[in-house]
Amino acid sequence: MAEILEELKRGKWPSFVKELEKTGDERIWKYYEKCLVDKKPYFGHGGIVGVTGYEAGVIGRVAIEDAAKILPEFHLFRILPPAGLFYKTDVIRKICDWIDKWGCKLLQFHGATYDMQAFGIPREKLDKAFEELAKIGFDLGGSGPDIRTAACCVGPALCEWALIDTLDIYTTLMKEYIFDVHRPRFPYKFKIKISGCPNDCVSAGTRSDFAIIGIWRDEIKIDENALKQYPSETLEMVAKRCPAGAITYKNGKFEIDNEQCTRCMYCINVLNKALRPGDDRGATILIGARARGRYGAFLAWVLVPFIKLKPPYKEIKELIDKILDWWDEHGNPKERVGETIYRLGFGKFLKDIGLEPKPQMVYRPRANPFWKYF
Amino acid sequence: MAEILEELKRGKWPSFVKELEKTGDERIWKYYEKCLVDKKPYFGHGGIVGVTGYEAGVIGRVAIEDAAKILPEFHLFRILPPAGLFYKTDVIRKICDWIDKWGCKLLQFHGATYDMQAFGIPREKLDKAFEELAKIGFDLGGSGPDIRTAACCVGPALCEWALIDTLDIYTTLMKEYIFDVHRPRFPYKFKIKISGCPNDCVSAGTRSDFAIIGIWRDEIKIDENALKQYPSETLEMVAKRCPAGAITYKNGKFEIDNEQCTRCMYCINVLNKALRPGDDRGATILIGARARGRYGAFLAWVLVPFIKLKPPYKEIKELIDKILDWWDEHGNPKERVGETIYRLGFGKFLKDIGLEPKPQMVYRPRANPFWKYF
Amino acid sequence: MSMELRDIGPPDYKKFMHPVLLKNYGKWKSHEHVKPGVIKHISETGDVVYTVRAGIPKFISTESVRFLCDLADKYCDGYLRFTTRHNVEFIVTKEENVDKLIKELEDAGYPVGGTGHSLKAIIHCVGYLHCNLAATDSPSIAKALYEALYDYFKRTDLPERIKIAVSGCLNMCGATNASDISIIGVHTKPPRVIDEVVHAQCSPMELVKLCPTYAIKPKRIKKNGKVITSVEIDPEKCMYCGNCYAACPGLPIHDPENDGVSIWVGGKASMTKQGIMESRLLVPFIPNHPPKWEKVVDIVKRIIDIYLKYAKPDERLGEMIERIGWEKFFELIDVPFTYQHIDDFIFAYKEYRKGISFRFTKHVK
Amino acid sequence: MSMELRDIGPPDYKKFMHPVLLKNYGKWKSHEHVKPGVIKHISETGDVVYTVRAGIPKFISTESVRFLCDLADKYCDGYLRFTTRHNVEFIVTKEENVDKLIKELEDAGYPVGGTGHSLKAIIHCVGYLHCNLAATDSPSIAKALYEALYDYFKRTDLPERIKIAVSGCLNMCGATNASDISIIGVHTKPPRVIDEVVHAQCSPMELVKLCPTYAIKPKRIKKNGKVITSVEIDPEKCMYCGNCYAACPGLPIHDPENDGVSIWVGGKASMTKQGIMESRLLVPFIPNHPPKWEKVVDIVKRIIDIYLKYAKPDERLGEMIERIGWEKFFELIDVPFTYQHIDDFIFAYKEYRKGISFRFTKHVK
Ligand code: SRM
Ligand code: SRM
Ligand code: SRM
Ligand code: SRM
Ligand code: SF4
Ligand code: SF4
Ligand code: SF4
Ligand code: SF4
Ligand code: SF4
Ligand code: SF4
Ligand code: SF4
Ligand code: SF4
Repeated sequence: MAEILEELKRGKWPSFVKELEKTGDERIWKYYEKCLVDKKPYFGHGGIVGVTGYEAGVIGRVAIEDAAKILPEFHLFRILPPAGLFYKTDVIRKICDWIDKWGCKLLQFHGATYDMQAFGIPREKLDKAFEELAKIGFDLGGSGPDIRTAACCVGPALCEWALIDTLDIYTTLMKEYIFDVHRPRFPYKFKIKISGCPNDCVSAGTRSDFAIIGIWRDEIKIDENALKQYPSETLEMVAKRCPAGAITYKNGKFEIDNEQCTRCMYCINVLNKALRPGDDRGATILIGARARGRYGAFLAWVLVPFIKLKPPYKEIKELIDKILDWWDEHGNPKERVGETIYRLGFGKFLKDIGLEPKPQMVYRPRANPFWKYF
Repeated sequence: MAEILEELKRGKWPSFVKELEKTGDERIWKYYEKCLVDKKPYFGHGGIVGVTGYEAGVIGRVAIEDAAKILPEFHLFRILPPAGLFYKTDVIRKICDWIDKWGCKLLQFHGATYDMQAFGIPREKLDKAFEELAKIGFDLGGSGPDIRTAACCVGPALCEWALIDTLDIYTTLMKEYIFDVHRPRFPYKFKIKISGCPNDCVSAGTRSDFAIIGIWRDEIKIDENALKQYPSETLEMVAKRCPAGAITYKNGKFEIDNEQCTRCMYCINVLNKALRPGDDRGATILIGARARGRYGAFLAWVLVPFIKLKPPYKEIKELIDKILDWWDEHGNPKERVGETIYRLGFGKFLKDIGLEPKPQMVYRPRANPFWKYF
Repeated sequence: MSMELRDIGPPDYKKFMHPVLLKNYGKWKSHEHVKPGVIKHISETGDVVYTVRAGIPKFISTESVRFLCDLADKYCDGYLRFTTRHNVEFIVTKEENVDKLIKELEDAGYPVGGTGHSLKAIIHCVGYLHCNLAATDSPSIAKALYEALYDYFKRTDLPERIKIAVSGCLNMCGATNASDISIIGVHTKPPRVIDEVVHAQCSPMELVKLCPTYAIKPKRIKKNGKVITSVEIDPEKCMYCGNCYAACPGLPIHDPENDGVSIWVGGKASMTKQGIMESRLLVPFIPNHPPKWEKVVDIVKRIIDIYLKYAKPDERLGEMIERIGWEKFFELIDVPFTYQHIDDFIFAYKEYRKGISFRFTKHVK
Repeated sequence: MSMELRDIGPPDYKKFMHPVLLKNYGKWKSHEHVKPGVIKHISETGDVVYTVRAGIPKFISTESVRFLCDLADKYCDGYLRFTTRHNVEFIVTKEENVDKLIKELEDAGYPVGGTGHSLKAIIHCVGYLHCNLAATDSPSIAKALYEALYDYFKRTDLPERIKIAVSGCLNMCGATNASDISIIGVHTKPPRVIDEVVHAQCSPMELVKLCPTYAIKPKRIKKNGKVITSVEIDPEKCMYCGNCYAACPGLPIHDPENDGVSIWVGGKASMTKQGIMESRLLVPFIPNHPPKWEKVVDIVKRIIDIYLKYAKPDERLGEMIERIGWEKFFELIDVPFTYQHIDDFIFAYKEYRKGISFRFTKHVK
């Protein structure tokens, strides 16, 4: 390996270049080395590949110019993971054996969307490789203008704050929409992410078109004894920082005005032994995030302030269907759903999909005097 | 008078309909009555009138349809007022005599921009009336796409918080730009307003293209003895509400961290016997307000964070000239300067007029990743 | 006609200023709210003056103006001023004159007040009385509100000041973009198109450019055998702003049935505390109903009642609403939240509520 | 090939979950940060489990994966999971296994940490290693940062967590839109236009539509006697986003001299406290300089030093900056404030500072 790669092998943090080395597949690091030296990537626009019957789930890569001689192709599979990213070692070993056989011994746990990624399956082996993967019990995830692989936080499996069953919702929705995950037919990608509470450990609010966030509607539960264990500076700080001005801490008395509370989780996070979310639980549905879009970054905003979520999650599916139909009809190519809504007007969108306007959907009513009566 | 007008004469608040009545000019209230009954105004687009040599300062009105028979024309003069809207009674009496003679005995102290308004001067008398007005020592204000009549708060004449000489600046600028007040030549109107401090008693920040706001740069002066006179609840409230988090009030000690202070005036307003603005005084220049614009309402934003202001205010004039030249070159018809800047980019505008970009000009640096290197 | 009397500019304010003010110019030290309508200004020189503020009609006859001058001569050495909110202010140098002046003003029907934490003078534009664009009549609305709220002008015990403004149309000449309560005239139907007039008097391309919602397209049609150029207005896109009518008489937008008022709340022009706040839509439309404007008055009274009940000391209406949440305010005022309340213009995205930070109200069953 | 193995969807998570987790599913009561990298989860049932979190490279060989499996077999009954930030997590039911596991992980070079108020795993995209759009190489940048910041991953005494993300280009696959510190690859020159390729492989009208700055116009030209359709790019308008190149190989934008990275700060994805915060531009451009990325590392270290010095307890970087003011942060970090920092896109108006609410810094001499 050249010095530029040797440098990346050094140090305390486990080196990915060492991992490339461990695959024994020189083509990979030679290719990468060339990119680093020339300061540009050498994959072209070719390599539109897939498995029979699917039009998504495989990212094809074909190198160009000199690099084509080094690493002619380098396709990968996006693999739908189990909810919560839980695995048994036996199944992971099976995946390892599988990619050793069909690809080049390199994996990713996981991609930024949520997929497991498996590298280096040659074009002619894609179908076969997929068949064997399916036998292990795994399917491909999304790519292109389709419903993407969803994502959820660890939720009820490990976390005391899970207000909805994120794992079950993930699994149910992926099963429901699996056809559309594999067959892109929308204006652009559509990502669903599910967090058990507003801490949003899966970044649904910043990175998903359709975000499901667990919330509660009643009062924060206070364990007064546990509260006494916290130093008064901590209680004071929490009261001061509550963004809703809902907490008063005076003369040793810590009080929450639950009508004011906007459920930001902060007090619960800090005072986790004493405070717990309420029992009347459900979710807020947010719409429209896109990390970097046509108009800049879009964050997700309130579409449904509160909805009870119980299997089989019929209302959620109906809502998603209505949104997809509307977007399919009105969206421009490469326009995420939030942008279509913004372009045509949030009010019009609500009207079209049959949702009542609610003040919870906006920070404030409009300040500009141009509007329609419809 | 019909009942609809009689109703408006009733009550405790002084009635403007009684004032119309006092003019003795029946045409006016008959016209107004018709509008109220028919629920629409009857002035048309005719009546483009003016005084010789000026193209601004007169608002011409010619009635249409049936109303033309009632009140064929109803022109008014916008009259440049003295700074601070101070008058001696002798001069006001002269104005009264003058409008009694040339118009219809009706005045306004003042219009929303700052002009005195004088109603009902017939077209053929405009020139003569103006000549006599000038002899009393008054000139016309602005209208159309010109530099409008500026406005300033009462400032040093009556207010302890005046950090700049608002009256002198108003008078100087109006004299400097008087030619452009009377001869519209810009893309649209250009309003200058000057407030002695951030209380902004002349609404410069919400209603002027070019706002001059007095500020200080050093520390707020505290009179500790006077401070003691305030109840501790008041001090606590002020500390809590300080938007910059600059005030601490603990154990009876009230302290201001002047580095944090954003000069909102709040603490000074409430504790006016104890606190005073600092001595290193100057102004912030803001640009671009428009009550309701092409893109909705625009509020004025920081163009020059701090500038010392001393007669003859050369820097201010140079700055205004540069802005006007730039806007004249780049502005679309009916586009206020703030909108031209927004459309072409604030950065480009700064570069073009030779101002350095400063973090004070924006709340935060950009969040969207589309920018130019220029 | 002599041209040297052109461009003389504003008169010199110093000539119109009481000698005591000139002497203390820039030397004021503090002020006190002595009583409603009266502010005591204290100078570093030890001098003291009182301003006595009174409400006057915005349209005022010379007869009334002369009466005000008489008072100024009698009590203020012949000096007076007007405020940026169109009140008259008498500068009284002798304390004993304050009450005498007030009595004469009140007797003549000019209410003294509007200082401190009171209802301030209601700013309004000329409306039907002088404007060709008015969608509603601002002066009569202001009058109706004054009658209903008269007492508040003379009280100074409100949580903070209340500023009301009325504009006859979206041009907002009446300071309606940042007032605690704003009444703004609105049209609710697109302009009609009179092709012949557009052809004869207007520039289609100018119209295309000035429409903020891109609702106007040029068209060429045949009328009586002649080809004329006019415009077409897309009713789906037009948001009834009246810009095009202002520029072109061929596009009349006035419509007695469908013109009316909208009501806005929560604005603030001053830069204090959280800074300037924009007025925001509360009621999208009420048909015009002069001269009593009962519906407008009713809503405004309800707003003020809520304000008096919920506001903390020193809190402007908009600040109170921001604290309790707009959703809560809509619940309290019990005005329907409609599609019109949701912004759908250029900056609309910024108004959408990101994240889950709302409060529960009856809107969320 | 059998079609019934199509569309089977995700595997059932319950099959992969430790029986103790299944038993306590939805019954967790609280958690404790035992030490860096270790969280103790306490259930209402009285059960207790420990998660041990370790950093792994995002590209990982099957050899290393098998090693992780060996450890899971040895200490965790054969169960493990990965986090949404791409760490591995071992769920340990026997307390005595925690330290043994940690020792084996550390010995093998996998740092245990990243819990509580620490530096979290650095999220990054595939970069040069698999992407055709990368303007910079995210994996090597992440590696360089890890080396410089290694200790912070294993400390939990920071004011709050620090999240760093790296994206190879503006597409932001690497969570860079809302991280405390983000490194994003940027181009700084418009794409070149290879007319023949555009003509043969791309749709000019599609290109016109997908350019966010309206910089692309279709054109028809004659080349070698044939009329071909291609596009023209206005260099004044193009903002180098790479959208057009992604869709069309005829518009190459890679440029070794002029590609590089930008650095952003102050983002936060969680909805806690003031809610989500967007990452904002700190350094518009540094040319690519692999493999050590000294300049990037230097800036990031300076950011963290300021954070450690100025942040209050529980304050994320962005929250700290909002409190002290961005102008103050620019003064502290001593990075030039340039035209690029001033937004000039659709929502730019909202970013302009209304009113006078700023702090004095060296920028205002
Ligand atoms: C692999 C992955 C990055 C990683 O290393 O983890 C990735 C890689 C690519 N992303 Fe991404 N994106 C990945 C998660 C994301 C995310 C994060 C997320 O999903 O939470 C985002 C930002 C969130 C969002 O959706 O806005 C993201 C926003 C994009 C975009 C911009 C989309 C937009 O609306 O603006 C593109 C460009 C496009 O779609 O044309 C893009 C395009 C791509 C492409 C397909 C580039 C291309 O068009 O050829 C990259 C393929 C790289 C390669 O060769 O493998 N990728 N991409 C992530 C997917 C793995 C997985 O399935 O788990
Ligand atoms: C008289 C006055 C209202 C009043 O009763 O006080 C007024 C009256 C008119 N305004 Fe105004 N504006 C008046 C202050 C304002 C203000 C307030 C201010 O200046 O602080 C504004 C909002 C601030 C601003 O500039 O944004 C204002 C924003 C407009 C607009 C919208 C401008 C815009 O940029 O959108 C128009 C429409 C136009 O210019 O075409 C307008 C147009 C008009 C016209 C000329 C309507 C027209 O085009 O025919 C009105 C003439 C009425 C009449 O017949 O007399 N007037 N106008 C005010 C001027 C008197 C004076 O000179 O003192
Ligand atoms: C006379 C006048 C200036 C002038 O040049 O004419 C004036 C005079 C004073 N203003 Fe003002 N303001 C005047 C219009 C304004 C305006 C503009 C307006 O109303 O259209 C504003 C901004 C409007 C807004 O905020 O919506 C304004 C915002 C203030 C503030 C900040 C209020 C706030 O909400 O924080 C103060 C400070 C205070 O009162 O504590 C203030 C304070 C004052 C003081 C106390 C200043 C002083 O030391 O003398 C003066 C007496 C106030 C009072 O009425 O109690 N003045 N003041 C104006 C009186 C108008 C009237 O007749 O009612
Ligand atoms: C394991 C994981 C969920 C998963 O499904 O994989 C997780 C797990 C927990 N998160 Fe998280 N969060 C996880 C990603 C996130 C993310 C997403 C991300 O980092 O990309 C976020 C939002 C990102 C952001 O804010 O920028 C996130 C924002 C939080 C917060 C709110 C933090 C804040 O700034 O206010 C908390 C509350 C707290 O820690 O006080 C939290 C709290 C927790 C708790 C304490 C919940 C619990 O009771 O178990 C868990 C241990 C946290 C710890 O690491 O100390 N978690 N958490 C993710 C661990 C990623 C990692 O390997 O580091
Ligand atoms: S989002 Fe909430 S429920 Fe889910 S893991 Fe994070 S803290 Fe737990
Ligand atoms: S959850 Fe957030 S908003 Fe609610 S009381 Fe706690 S800190 Fe305040
Ligand atoms: S703006 Fe300031 S200086 Fe001017 S009158 Fe108001 S409070 Fe006084
Ligand atoms: S002037 Fe405003 S920002 Fe400054 S200390 Fe006083 S209240 Fe705080
Ligand atoms: S607000 Fe409208 S109605 Fe009133 S004066 Fe201005 S243009 Fe005329
Ligand atoms: S009223 Fe306004 S929105 Fe409607 S067509 Fe005319 S200019 Fe356009
Ligand atoms: S951020 Fe850019 S470089 Fe990185 S994977 Fe996504 S598209 Fe490729
Ligand atoms: S790089 Fe982006 S901005 Fe430039 S022409 Fe291509 S799409 Fe348009």
